[in-house]
Parts: sequence; C-alpha cells; structure tokens
Amino acid sequence: MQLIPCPWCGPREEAEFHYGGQAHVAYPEDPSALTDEEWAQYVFFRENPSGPFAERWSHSAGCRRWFNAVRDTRTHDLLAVYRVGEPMPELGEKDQVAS
Amino acid sequence: MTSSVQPPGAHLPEHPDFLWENPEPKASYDVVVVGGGGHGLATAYYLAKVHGITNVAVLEKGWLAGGNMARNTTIIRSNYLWDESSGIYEHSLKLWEGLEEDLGYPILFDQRGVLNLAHSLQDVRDSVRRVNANRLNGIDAEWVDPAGVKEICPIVNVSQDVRYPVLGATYQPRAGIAKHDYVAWGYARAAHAMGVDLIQNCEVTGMETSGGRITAVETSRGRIAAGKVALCAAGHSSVLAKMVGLRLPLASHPLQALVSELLEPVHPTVVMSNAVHVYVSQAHKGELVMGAGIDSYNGYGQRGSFHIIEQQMSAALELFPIFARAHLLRTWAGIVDVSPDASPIVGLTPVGGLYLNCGWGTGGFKATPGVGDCFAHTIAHDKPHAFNEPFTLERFTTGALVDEHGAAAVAH
Amino acid sequence: MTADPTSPLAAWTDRLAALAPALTVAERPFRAQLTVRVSDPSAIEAMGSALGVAFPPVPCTFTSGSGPFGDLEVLWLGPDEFLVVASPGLQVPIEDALRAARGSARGSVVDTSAQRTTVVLEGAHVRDVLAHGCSVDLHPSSAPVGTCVQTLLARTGIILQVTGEDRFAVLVRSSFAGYLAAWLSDACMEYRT
Amino acid sequence: MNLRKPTGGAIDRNTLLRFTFNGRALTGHPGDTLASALLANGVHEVGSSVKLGRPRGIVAAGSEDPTSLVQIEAPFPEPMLLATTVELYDGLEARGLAGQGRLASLPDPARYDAKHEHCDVLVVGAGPAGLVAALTAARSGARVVLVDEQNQAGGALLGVEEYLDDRPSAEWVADIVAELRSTPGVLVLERTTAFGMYQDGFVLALQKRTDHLGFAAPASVARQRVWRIRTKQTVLATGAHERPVVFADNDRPGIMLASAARTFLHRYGVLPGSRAVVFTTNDSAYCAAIDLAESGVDVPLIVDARPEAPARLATECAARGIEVRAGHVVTGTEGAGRVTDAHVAPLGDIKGRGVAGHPDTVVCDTVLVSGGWNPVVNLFSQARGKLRYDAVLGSFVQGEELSSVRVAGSATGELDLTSCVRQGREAGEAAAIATGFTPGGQVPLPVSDSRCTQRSGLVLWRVPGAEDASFVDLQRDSTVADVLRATGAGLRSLEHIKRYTTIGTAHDQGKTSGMIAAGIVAEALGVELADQRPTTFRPPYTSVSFAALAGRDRGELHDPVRVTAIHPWHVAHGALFEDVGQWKRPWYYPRPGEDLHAAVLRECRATRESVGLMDGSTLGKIDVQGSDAGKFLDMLYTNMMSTLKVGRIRYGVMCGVDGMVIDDGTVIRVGEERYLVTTTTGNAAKILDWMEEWLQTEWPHLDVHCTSVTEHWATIPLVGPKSRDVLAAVAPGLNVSNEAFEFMTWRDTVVAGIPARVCRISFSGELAYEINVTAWHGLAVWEALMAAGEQYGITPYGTETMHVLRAEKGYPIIGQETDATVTPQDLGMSWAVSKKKPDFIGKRSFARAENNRTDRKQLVGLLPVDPTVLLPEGSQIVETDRLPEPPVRMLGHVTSSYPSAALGRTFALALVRSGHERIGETLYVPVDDSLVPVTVTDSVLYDKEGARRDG
Repeated sequence: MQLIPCPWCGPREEAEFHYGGQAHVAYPEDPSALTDEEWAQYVFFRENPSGPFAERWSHSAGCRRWFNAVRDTRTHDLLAVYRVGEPMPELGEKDQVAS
Repeated sequence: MTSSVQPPGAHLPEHPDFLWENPEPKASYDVVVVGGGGHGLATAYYLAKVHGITNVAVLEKGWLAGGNMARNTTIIRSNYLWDESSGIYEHSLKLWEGLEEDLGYPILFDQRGVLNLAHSLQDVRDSVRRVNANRLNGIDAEWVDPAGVKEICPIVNVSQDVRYPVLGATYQPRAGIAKHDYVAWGYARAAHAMGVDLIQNCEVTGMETSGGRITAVETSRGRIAAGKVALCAAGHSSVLAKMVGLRLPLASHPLQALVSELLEPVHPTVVMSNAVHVYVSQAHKGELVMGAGIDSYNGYGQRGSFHIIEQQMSAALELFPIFARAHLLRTWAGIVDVSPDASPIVGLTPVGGLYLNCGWGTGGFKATPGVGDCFAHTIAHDKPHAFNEPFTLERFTTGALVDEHGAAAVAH
Repeated sequence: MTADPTSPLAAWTDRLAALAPALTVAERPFRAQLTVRVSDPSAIEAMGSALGVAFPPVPCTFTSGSGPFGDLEVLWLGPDEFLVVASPGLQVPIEDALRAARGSARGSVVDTSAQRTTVVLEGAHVRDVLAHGCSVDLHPSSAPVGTCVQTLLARTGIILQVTGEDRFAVLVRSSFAGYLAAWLSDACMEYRT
Repeated sequence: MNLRKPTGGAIDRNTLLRFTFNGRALTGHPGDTLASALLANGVHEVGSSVKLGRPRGIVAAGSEDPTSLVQIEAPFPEPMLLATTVELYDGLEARGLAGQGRLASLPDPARYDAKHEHCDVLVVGAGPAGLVAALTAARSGARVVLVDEQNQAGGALLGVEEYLDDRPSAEWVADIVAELRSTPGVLVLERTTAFGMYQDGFVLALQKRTDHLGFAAPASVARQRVWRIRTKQTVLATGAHERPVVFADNDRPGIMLASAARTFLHRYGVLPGSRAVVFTTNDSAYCAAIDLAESGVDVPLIVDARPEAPARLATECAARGIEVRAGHVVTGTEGAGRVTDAHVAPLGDIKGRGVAGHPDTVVCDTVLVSGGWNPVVNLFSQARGKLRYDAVLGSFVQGEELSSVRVAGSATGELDLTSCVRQGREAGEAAAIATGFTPGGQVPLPVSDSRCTQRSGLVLWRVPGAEDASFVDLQRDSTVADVLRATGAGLRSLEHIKRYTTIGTAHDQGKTSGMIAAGIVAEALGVELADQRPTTFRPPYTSVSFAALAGRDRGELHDPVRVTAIHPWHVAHGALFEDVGQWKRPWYYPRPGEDLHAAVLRECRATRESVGLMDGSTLGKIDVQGSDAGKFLDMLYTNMMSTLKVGRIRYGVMCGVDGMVIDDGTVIRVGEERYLVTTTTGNAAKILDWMEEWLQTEWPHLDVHCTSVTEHWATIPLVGPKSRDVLAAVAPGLNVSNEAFEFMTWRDTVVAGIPARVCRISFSGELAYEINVTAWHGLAVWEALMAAGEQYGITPYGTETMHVLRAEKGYPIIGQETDATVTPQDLGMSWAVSKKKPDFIGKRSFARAENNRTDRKQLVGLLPVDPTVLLPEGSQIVETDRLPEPPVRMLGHVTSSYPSAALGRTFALALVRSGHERIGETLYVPVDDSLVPVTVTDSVLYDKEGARRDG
C-alpha cells in the first residue's frame, strides 16, 4: 500500500485516496467547436506512460482535496506532489513526464 | 484392489520433451508479432495454420507467456452481455473446445462451469438480462436460484443472513478453466513447428514507418524489417503505439491474483462475484486460485497494493467460510490494459500494416484462441474478421461503444 | 403528540457503557455542528471572534474555548473547511453569527448537526483499540492533544480528535454509527479482562 | 524408540504433553515442535509426496522445511502446516499429508484481527544481528519494532550451544530482550513473521498469538494478527537457510540438513537418529557432527566434497572417532520408510560432473547434508532490491544499497558471528541516524567461543547419479531429470523451467530448492549464474491463512450496514429489507400470509387510494451555496437550474462527459445563492465527489461550495390523495391548499412540533409531500404521521411499491432503466435537455454519430397482450413470433415489470430499439419456451393527464 503525501494532511495510506487519472487535461474551452475526433480525445484518450506520470488524486477519506502528483508507474514511487493550480515541480532528467 | 492410494498429483500430464528452439532473429519477416503472450502466440499460430503465413517472428521482451498469460486466473467463459462481445467470446469458447486436439498438447481444459453470483435485486435483473441475451445468441446460460447455486457448488454460503446474501447466479456449464502455461506452450510449440520464430529477450524499442506504412521494428536485438506488425502487448500497448504517435484510450492497471496450497477437492466449479470482487476456482492440483479487484491507479510495476488482497479475502470468506484456514501461498500481479467501455480494441490502425489487439482488461485469457484466430484473419486480409469488426478504435469517436461494465452499479 | 429526538446510538448506550473498563465509550448526542467553508483570512478571523474561539490555523488540528456560545470547538477539515461543534441546541444562533461574521466573503455555512454523532473514547487502551482499524499514527509524539484528522476507521470514515492524554472523540456519519459501535465493541474484546 | 536426550534443550521435561500423529498416541514436552516431538519418538516419516507417493520426512528445523507437511485435525482442522513450525500442545491431533491438505467443513470459530503499528526502525529477525540492531536503534530513542518468527529470540543461536562473553548465549540474548522490552517505544513481537514488504516502508507481519495454546486458546483473543507496520527504516536480519546437495535418492526420511539436526539436538534435546553419515561441502556440518557425536550419536563418517578437509576440524573429528573422507560425495541411499545406507564415492571433479570409483556403502539411519547457506533475501527482493549472485557463497545476495532497507547478519552472506553482530550494530546505527536519532550507548560486540570458525565451502549443486531419483524439489517430486528435460525442451528462462518442473511452487516456495535449481540449470545450459535472472520472490514469505487476512471484516463487520433514523421502526414492523449500496432499505412490509406481490399490491392500492408513506432518508442531499451556484448547476444538469425561482423545485438529469445519464433528482432553490440538490441513494457520495472534482480541478474560480447533508435530514414522502389531510393534521401552521402550496414548491414549517421543510414533489403521480426534519426527529415525525394517518389507513411502503408507483407513471430509475449506455433522449426526456444553454457536461457527446441513430434503444411501456402475464425483468425482446436459429436479433430488454393494482393488469418498462416509433406495435418476449406477445406503449401508463397530482 502506497503512502501518499497529501499536500494538506501529510502522508496517509493509499486507501484514503481516490485516483483521478491523468492530470492537466483541461475541459475544452468550447466543446461545440471541436470535431468528433477532438472531443473523443478529451473524453476517452489519456496518456498511459511506463514511467513518470502526472496524475490526479483526491484525499477522499481525509480533507477531500484534489491534488496532483508525479508518480513513476513502473515503481509506483511518488516523485512529486503539488496542489491544484500549482505548476508541476521541476524534476530530474530521468523523471521527465512523457506527454 | 482399487488404487485409493494414488498420489493426488500423479494424474497431471507432463510437458513434451521438446517445445521450441531459440533462434537468432532474421533481418526480415512478413509479419512481426510484438508480444509473446497468449495472444501473440495464438496469432502467430493461426497466421501459419489458417493463412499459411509462416515467415513470422514473435518478439517477446522477457520470456514467452511471462506476462498476463502467466498471471491470470484462467477462467474461460463466453456469457457476455452484448452481441458483439458474446460473438467473439463464444467463437473463442468453441475453439477452446477443440484446442487440445488442435494443438496436440494437454491444455487441461476443464468445462466445470462458471457461476456469476448476484447479490442485489439489480444484480438479479442484470443477470437475468444477460442469461436471456446469451440464450438468444446461442450461448448456454441459466439463471439459478440460491438452492441451485448450492447444488452446483455446495461450499458457497447461500445463507440469507450474511451481509450481501446470494440471491442467485448465472451459470454457464460450458465455461471452465485451463492451464495457462500449457496453453501458451501448446501454441508456441505448434507455431514453432510450422516455422514461426519465437524470439525471447527481444524488446521492441522503436518502429519505422515510411509513407504511412510500417516497415520495421527496432529491438534490443537489432532492427527487424517487417511487412506487417501486429501488437499483442496487453499492458504495454500504449507504450508501443506511442512509438508511431498513436494514442490509445487505455489505462494500464495492476491486477492481482493469488494461490493457496494444494487442498483436497472442495470446489467443483468456478465462482465469480463482481459485486464483491472475488473469483475463485480450484485448479488441477488442488490449489485455490483467486483474483482480486483491479488496483485503481496506473501501474506497470506488476505489483498491487496489499489491502486489495485483504478486502478480497474478507469477501471470499463471506462466500466460502470453509476457506478460513486455507493459506495464501503466493500473490502476484499482472498489468491489464483497460479501455473505457471494458471491451477490447482489435483491428487496423491509421498506420498501414500495423494492427492492434489490446484493451482486453481482465478478459484476455479466455479470448486467446478466438482473438488469435480473428486477429490473424485481420492481419492476413488487412480487414477485420466479422467478430472483431465492432471493436475498432474509431468507436470512441463515433460513440458506438460496447459497454461491458455491466449495468452501472448505481441504485435508486 | 411527542417528538423526542433520538440519537443514532440511542440503542447502543448500555452496550457501549459495558465496554468499560477496557474502554470508556459514550455517545455525545445532539451537539450543534456547522460546516463552514471559507478561505478569506479576515472572514476566518471574524468568525473566530464571533465564536470567541479562533479557527485552527494548522491542518489536522482543532481549537477549543469558550465564548458567547459557551464551550465550543472548531475542527479543521480541509484548507477551507471547518466544523464548529457546540452544545446541543445552539446551531441556529451560531449559524446566524457565523453568517454575519463572514459578511460578503466567499463561503458557506451549513447546519450539519445531525449529519454526524460523536463518540467519546477514553482509557489506557484507547490507542490500541483504534489501531485495529485506524492507519494514522496515534502515538502522542505524532498525534498530540489537539490533533484532528479525517481518516478511516476500519470501513467507515471518521473525524478523530485527540482531546486528552488517553481521550479521543470520534465523529461518525449517523448512518455509520451503528457500524462504528459494533466495530468498537468487537475491537474491545481483548481488552475487557 | 526414544531419541530424547536425558538433558539439554529448552524444553520442560517435567510436563508431559499428549498428542496423536496418524492416530498414534505420543508424548512430548512444552518447548517441542511437533517435528521435534516426532523425532524424539523415532518418527521420521511424516507424509508422502504428491506425485510419486514416496515417503517424506523432516529436512529442516524451521519454516524453510520442504517436507514435513501435516494436517491438524484437532483442536480444529487446518491444512498444510509444517511439523517444524507447529508448537506442541496437549491434545494435538495431526496426521501426515500426501500432498494435499483438507479444509474443515465447520466454520472456524477463531478470531483474527489486524493492527496498525508505526515505527522509526523495524528490525526483522531476532537473531544476534537483529537483536543488536534493535537495541542500538532503541538506545538512540527511535521507536523500534522487532519481529521474529520463532517463539523466542536468538535466531541461529537457538540451534547451537555457544558461549558469548563466557556465558551461555541464551543469557546474552535474554539480557538484550529484557532491555528492549523495558525501553519505552519498543515493541518486541515473537511468533511474528514479516511476510510482505511493500513500498514506502509498509511491512506486513503475521503474529501467531494463540496457536501454541491449543485447546487452551482463549476464544476472545485473536488467534492470529496481521500487523500492518509502517516504518521509516528497516533492518533485515533474516538469517540464512542451509541448503542441501542433491544426490540420488536424497529424499528418504532420515536425510536432513546438518544444521537442522544440530537445532533438534540443542533446542529440543532430540537426536536425529542413532548413526549418522554427514555429507558436506563446507565447515559448518562438522560442528553438527561433533555435537552429535558428543551427544552419543554414532557418527562414523564425514563425507566432504572438498578436495581437502579443514585441518583443525578434521583433527577434532579424529579425536571423536569420526572418519573424514575429503573429495568424496554421497552418491545414493537405500531404505524404505527411512534411510538405511549411504553410498559414498570419490568425486571425480569439483564441477560435480563425474564420480570416480565404486561407492562404499555405509550403514546409517541418518544422513546429514550441508551444501552451504542461502541468505534469506526474500524481503529485500520484495522491497525491489536488486540481487547479485555471489559465486563464493553460491547464492543470491543483496546487490544494491537501498536508502531505507538495510541488511545485516547472515542475511548478507556473512557467516562469522562477531561480524554478523557488528553488521547489526552498524545497521541499527545507520537506521537511527537516518530517522533523525543519535545512537547512544554502543552495544558491545560479544566474544564468541565458537570452534566452527567458518570459511566458505565448495559450491556443489548435485552429485552425478540417477537423475530421475535426484530430487531438487522434494515437495513437488521434481528431479534433476526434470530440470534437464526442461532445458532439453528448449527452455532457457528460470521462470519457464520452474513452470515446466514445478520446482519452487510448493508451500515452501523453493526456500531450499530454488537456488539449487538455478545452479543445475546454469550448468546444464553452460551459462554463468551471474547472468541468470533469479525468479521473483513474491509475498508472502511464509503462508498466511485466509482468515488472518480477512481479519475482523467478517459477518456484521464485513461491510458497514447503513441505516436511517427510522430504521428501528421498520424492523419492529416486520419490514423486509433490500440492500441498496450499503444501505438497508425497507423493501416491503408483509402482513401475515402475504408474499411480495400481495404486500406490494396492498401498499400500492392504499397509497393510490388513500395515503402511504415511505422512508426516503437515504436519498443523497447536497447543499450548494455561492454566487455561482446557479451557473455551476447549469453545467452539471442537462436542464437549466439558474432560472429556478427561490421557493421552487425542479427535476434534473445529470450526464457524464460521454453524454450518458449518471444521476437524477430534484433541485430546490433555497435562496438566491443557495440550492439543495438530491441524488439517488446509491450515487450520493459519487455525485458530491463529481461536484468537488469539477469545482476543485476545473472551475476553482467559481464561488460555489458543496456540503453533504444526506444524514442531517430524515426524509419522508407522504403520498396519496389523503396526504394533504394527514399533513394538515400534523402541520397546523401550514396552509396545505393547492393554491397556497403549489406543486414543485417547498415551505419551511413545523411538522409534529418539529421544524421541517416540506416539498411538494411526487414520484408516483399522486398528491404528495416530502417531509424533511433533522434525522434526530425522523422517528418521532414518522410516528406522528402514522398516528395522524391512522383514520385513513395510512400504509408504510417500501422500495418495491415505490418502484411500481413510479413505473406506472413511466419515471425511470437510474441504474434500472439506465446502464451507462442511455441518454436523456433515450429516456424520452428531451424536455429536460436545455437547448438554450451553450454547454453542459455531456452536451457535446449528443452530437456524435451514434447518438443520432434513429434505432437507438428508447424507453417505452410494454403491455402483455394477456394482462395476467408478468414478464420477468431482464427478458429480451424480439420482433418475430418465431425464434430463428441463434444468434437472434434482440431489440432490447425489459427493465421493470410489475402487476399493477391501479391498472388492474401487468405492465413493464423496456428499452427497445427505435422504441418511440414502435408504439402500437406488437413485439415478442421469449419467456422460458414460449414467446409472449406484448404491445408497445408510451412509458406513461397511469393518469397520463396528471389529474391526480394536485389531489
């Protein structure tokens, strides 16, 4: 079980969290202006890298706050945690998030 | 005198004395299959056997069938809800029924039946709906009440006093289990015998295209030119597709399973309970094989979180109190590629000569012969087989999804 | 026509009391509880002033004190979320006071008094009992008096306050209260000798 | 045969324990394991092998033993325990196994639990290295947990007779344990096996708390406990397992590891036999030979595969009459239930590729084997530490440094006691420093008197000989021949060979066989072991009962039962309950003699004709406040909410981004900047999360806050033509007239003396009021309504009647009429989809090709042509009155189906392809072996004109 550092509550067990998939996927400014392909990309298509991945978590059983994390999907190690609205922290060369 | 003292493990068949060679990769193949799991091996087998395409390499980055093929709980069934799904899974089940003879390999296919339990009134409605759909699709399916469940599998606790009582189950008698290594090796041996090169420790690191068409793969063992490339990489599909700039609607998640010690036979069938995330059978030697729920996060680490196993155990003991003192011997995890509608993606891609077979989530093993056959057809004809035609990548754009999540678990 | 209130653990009073001496367990029913969402610092300060108890500035803590509404506590629930807990019957005047103090600042004040009930646990084994289902480190060095965390206890969400040396308050959603009581009773089993 | 020494061992000779094995009454003493007691009684043969049925004995003395599998029969049946790990107790009944265990048919009465523990430093293993590591960390002030699988600390010292600092090693151990136990913040757990090591310092350990008490185990104490330990630093002092050498017929009972024999001797005062041949590749077995010889065992011969025997040890052996034959190996054995002879011959070359000369036969009843030591690296590997092959040790060892996991003692491959202890101290210091503590009071290194100064031995996997009788995995009956057959078949990967041969897949997971198998494979393939990837060490390290993992989450604690404030009334009045998510909702309230249909017909009739009430408290309720609340709800709902006037109520539908319906409910405008939203019971938490997700991650600029008030309110729909009269009786201050209190409005008032919010909404088509009071008052208000309604025959009804009433009106239930493939349009709710709003969640998906097909499945009513026929819910619908051969084209399915009191017939709702166009058509529903004709209708079947709404 991962120990996830909630930016507000500190490290807590994974069971307290809800996973939210890829981070930084913004709701389109004007969905009606998108093609079906573009809309499908927003609705269904996500990055799925083997390696560092910027993703969302919610501390659902705690402070109920969503936050972002960069986690290496190979090791499940959390490389960084940051609040919504904050930019992704600088990471080392090997931890660059694929996009 | 009867030999009542026959040791319990004496009856299991041995593997053959020869399986396959380990050739150096050639410079070029007509078809390169990426991924030496069950699907990759079956695809190569049917390419050779049905379509006469034998200049084929199966590239495996580790050891053959060492991914999800070696990690799944070997349940085989075809009782899916939608016509599209039941089509390909039933095709597969029919192939399973002749596979041992086809491959000349003892795959221990055992049609012991599968019970899918219902625990709520909505489960019951959904189950009956599926049974009726299955029957009209020519698939053997029955709805059984709790007493019927007890008759088929006497160790299931059908008491109505438990937290989520069993209200009944769907039953597919022709469903069952097989022995995964035997299946994979059967395909591998037969494919090899027809001229397919099985190349292990060969990781694909890149793909070359020219004029919108695939031409070669870069591997840890050098460049291999290819007329066609077929991806059968399950959890790693997204990573491979990305090499040609193709994005897939997939998330790779850990899926855990576990096994107990060998036990005297107690469990004659396969029991699945989606509501409480338990599926369990007793394998040929006597071990209980159980699968858990999918871990929520993306992960390529082939390990999940242990609380998932603990939750699974508490659910399992509610259903099977007699498992209390069975022992967990080994846990492991695979990487399942889950699509938004819980259905696979099998077919052509925008890149000429590149074919996609992925998104099977937890359903991959049972589909092995069926998708191997259909995917080989797709590759050979550059056109989907009727059974995989609905499972295009384009469906996520048009909205023609095949939603097999089952009825959403919402309530009034 | 009578309309006596019933607390979620009314039926459990005797069974919980019987857990002593393993653990002293008692429900504190009907407390006034208001969920406050506010992030503006001056509004937070004004609300604290109105209650006579400053809002907790530190995550995962609570403050307590006495003011115009008697003894009350303010629990940190999130970066812009607090729970004001006071004696029974005061929810309406406190809600009014909080609204007034908030002024035009963004936020909300909601009466959630019956949303949760409080169970007070006390005794030498209190940490042992909780550790059977709570993954948060409750060692005094890690969770001193004044700590307030939202977490899971076995299979229910709780708000857990460290209110004394060997004393905790557990706030649980009313519909889960019976489960909590059953779980506590079970977890005390080994400590009842 | 009594092989118990008159003295020695940590057993209580004054107390006799009676037990039975394979039906035979035997005795032992406290301190014994079942294995030591069996050996003391001369029983070596424990069970038989799974495939070949060959006898199996006792090979090791601990949890690594590959063979001594027993079934416990009493006190309670438990399959597949190792006799070497079962502590003996009075009354134990066990039998040996033939490869399969047996599950009890009765429920297990024992308790199991789990406990969380947090520490700075976790030390796994209470041998000399672990003890010193723990004490070093403890003296620094760190919070320390020390776990050990044995029932007492000491580790390898338990199996030897050794002096440390000129006193018995047990005293040295006892002193350290005493200091640890008296140090605040230190937890010492014996009988506790760390079985799983996960990331972020999460270690799972199983404590066997009452197993050793047998029948005396108190029922209130958890038999086994899973410790969920979260640690900052871990010191793995997990020791090493001796491994055998494989030779022909190496599986006979009486053949055991040399260290095991030494342990049985010193710890239990038991001799392994009367005449022992020792076969070794290293020094350690000499100590066993000498100790046994001094204890009266006839040790005629040490067979040492090395070209030269160690001089000093050889001299000591000579002094005790033990012949040492260097450069020799055991090539085979004889015996039936137990070894009777060993064949000994010179080893041709040290690669083990040949045997020279004719073997001598030595009579014996015991063969002790030592092929070197495998450090226990399982947990290090589980922690994703890389392993490295050490060619000197012939084993895999720690291959990299990890920042939070340290290895100490013989788990590193170190064999010398003082060095092991020093490593423990260093690891303890480093772990303390890493967690911010300063080591204090250095633990002195003890001086050992051991005569067995160890030097590394010869790495020898197997002795050439009959390959099909040379067992690599004794439990799986896997032989050298099997391994060679696997490599001959073309297999190269250890994982493949493991699967081909099944080596390492038994209860012991290859603890003593895995390394040997890898060695034999490497030799067969002609590759270096350093280049071979070892098979993965997977949790658990030793087996763990399912029940221990389930812990307390069983029975009533399996999953919380959520109940409303009014629940006690429902129970007292005989309601049957439906599980809806975690909630228990009244399903129906049968009267004596009534079944579901009878009760529901009565409840429906009473409600439509007079008045009924139900407990709707489980509906989700979310308070939405802020100046942007309307704007926000406009995005979430398909219809417009911002235009709703204060005091009014609107029904709304929510979709996911894919345009499929996810929930529905009413929205109440409480104030200019305040709404109260209701959700379906099952979706309450999901919808709140959904709202928070959008607010926090997409639209943080919006001034909106959401608060759950689901359980603050008790909600009671009061339904039926007489509901107005009942409400008027209990709410004298409320003008209940239709004019004063219109449909889809709400009022704050007082009901039964309690402040209440009353909403005029209806899910049945009848005049209805939804009464909301705080949950504390829910029960009292319910009772007041029952009293006030008595003169009208007020009838409580459950979810089933609610379903019927709404179905008669064609109202869908999310999750029953919908299945994540259904749009609002499919439900005939285009009226609830705003055309004015520029956007809302899901809107864009409505424009996709699939959404605009004319043959989508749409919600309609179905009336069986025979009005008495009840269609089973879940039935499929076809177009023709005859079924063609499968696959049959299906048009849709029956989502709801009921007998209706109001309609005087049966009816159903269904999703049907092009359903809206098919109204009036006859379709067919296959039921059992017949096809039931049905007429497609509009989904609204009752009171189409809505005449009943206002009473």
